[in-house]
Amino acid sequence: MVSFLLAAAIFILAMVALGLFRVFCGPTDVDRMMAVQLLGTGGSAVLLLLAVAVEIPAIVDVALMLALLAAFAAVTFVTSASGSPAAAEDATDSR
Amino acid sequence: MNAATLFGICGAALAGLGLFGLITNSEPLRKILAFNLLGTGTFLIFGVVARRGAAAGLGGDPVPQALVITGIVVAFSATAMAVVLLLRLFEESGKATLDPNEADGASTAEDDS
Amino acid sequence: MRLALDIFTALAVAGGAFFFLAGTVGLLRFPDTLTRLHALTKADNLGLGLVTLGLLPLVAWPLGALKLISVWLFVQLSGAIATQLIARLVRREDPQA
Amino acid sequence: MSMANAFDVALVALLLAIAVWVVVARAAFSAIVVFIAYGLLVAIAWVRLFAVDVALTEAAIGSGLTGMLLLGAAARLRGTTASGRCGLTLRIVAAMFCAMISLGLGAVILTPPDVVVTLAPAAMANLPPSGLGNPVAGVLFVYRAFDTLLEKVVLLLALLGVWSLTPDRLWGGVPGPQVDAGPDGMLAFLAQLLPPLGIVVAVYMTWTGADHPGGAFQGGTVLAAMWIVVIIAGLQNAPSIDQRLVRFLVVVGPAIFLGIGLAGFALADGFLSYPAGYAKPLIIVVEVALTLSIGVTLGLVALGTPQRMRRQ
Repeated sequence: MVSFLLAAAIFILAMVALGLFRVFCGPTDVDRMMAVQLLGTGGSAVLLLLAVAVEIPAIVDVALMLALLAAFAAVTFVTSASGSPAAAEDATDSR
Repeated sequence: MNAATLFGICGAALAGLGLFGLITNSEPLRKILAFNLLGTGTFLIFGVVARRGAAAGLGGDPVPQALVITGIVVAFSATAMAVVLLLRLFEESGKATLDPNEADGASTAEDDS
Repeated sequence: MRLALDIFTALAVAGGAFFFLAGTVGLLRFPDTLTRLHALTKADNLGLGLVTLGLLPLVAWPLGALKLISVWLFVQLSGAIATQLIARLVRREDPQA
Repeated sequence: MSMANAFDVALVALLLAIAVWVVVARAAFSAIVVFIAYGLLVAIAWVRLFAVDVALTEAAIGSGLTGMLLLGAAARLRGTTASGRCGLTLRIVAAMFCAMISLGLGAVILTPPDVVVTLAPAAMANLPPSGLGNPVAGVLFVYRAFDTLLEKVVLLLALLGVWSLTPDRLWGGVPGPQVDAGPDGMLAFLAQLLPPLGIVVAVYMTWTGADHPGGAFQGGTVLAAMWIVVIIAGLQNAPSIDQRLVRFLVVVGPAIFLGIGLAGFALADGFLSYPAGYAKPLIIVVEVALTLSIGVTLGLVALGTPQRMRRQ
């Protein structure tokens, strides 16, 4: 079971890596910012698998931190990329 | 090759890369970024020391681990200081460069190294 | 019982890994930023959910399991809103997108 | 090669590739975005080195707060800096020099010392009297408490340094971005939803730090991050830096730590030692006060110098 979980972790890490390279090549900074989102989910999955595989439950806390900070990074990115928070909201009405 | 050695070599490579970026990038913000790479590389090497000192039923020696935590906080403080210095330089001179030919901004971002 | 739970874990984790694959394929193949964002967040969140589900029988009840589930809910919540913000930024910078 | 080994190899390859990307990326802004992803991966590397406390700190401070700081700076400097590089000769010389440094460090790593030096048994021996279960917390608050105290002082000095760069006309003003967003909208929604959860996580981190990985730093950093989310979403203004409450919060943690440390002269064996039987409650008091102070200080450091005066 342990090697199966680790194999799954390697697989997901490989998927994250493939995604990362696509994302880093992406034409805009927004594409790159997706990398953080990718690591928020993929990294959390890898950490959860590791936590069970190596039997250190505290690793789940790191996954929790990753999830929290992926959102934090996205918020700072959006506000700093658009100049002001009000500008970030402008697009709301255009649908 | 065990995990500790592998991450140690990774840390050594990261430290070299960070140093290279610190020297060759002329943009101050990139220098600060490279300084952080250098920092994580060094911390990883220290983490290997901790991992090799695993004893008394622990996965690693807690003393180097605690020192790395302290180091991360201090590296953040230095980064924040460097960023604020850079922003002030920009506000004063309208330029964010360390090139003495362009602006007289002696050694702003180097304060963090 | 043990065997049944192990098979459940294996199936769920493998399913989760498959959705991560699907997400990455979408990321690699889709033509523009918004569709890539769509592929990334939907497939990966489902993948994480399945991985979490598969790991549930292997962690301590009930607190460990609760923490595991809360990680997933957390990623769902923050991921959904953060992706909205990013997508709106794309829309604002390029209204044609 | 075992599965665990294969995982490590994959992780190291990914880390190195991303680090190269950070160094050679053309625009500063994209380099910083990539750096944030890099920091999250380094956290996974720390987990593989069995240093979960460090992984938490790296994820929180190394990636989260540092990334936020640099993103903000890059946005303000956008378009002003030419991404020039130095000449080819210097780059080759620098590359050779750095390769030598890396090879030297690698050689040290590859030749492990004959006698393994470890302080783990000593740290563990110090642990039971403190009542703590997490050896790293034991090192931070008992075994090497002096370092921890000084590190708080470094954090305070960083804040003083940041504030001292305030232009005269803005002294006592409000740091952080101008708030002009409405109370509704996606960002405000996130900023209303995330902080309550984040505060729960912060309390949990601080509390669990006594027996499991976590502690005042990690908790304080989460607090700082949540505070910043609220400020940049425009729900709440940053406080002006001349408020007494702000200064009190910044100082209270280190002051209590120092006070209990000095009381050690009278009541225990000396500076920063705890009276027998009271170690755990005292450490908890120090940790809670430090969490608050670290949260406020990190937040203020990340927000930078005052940008405008308070509205009268």
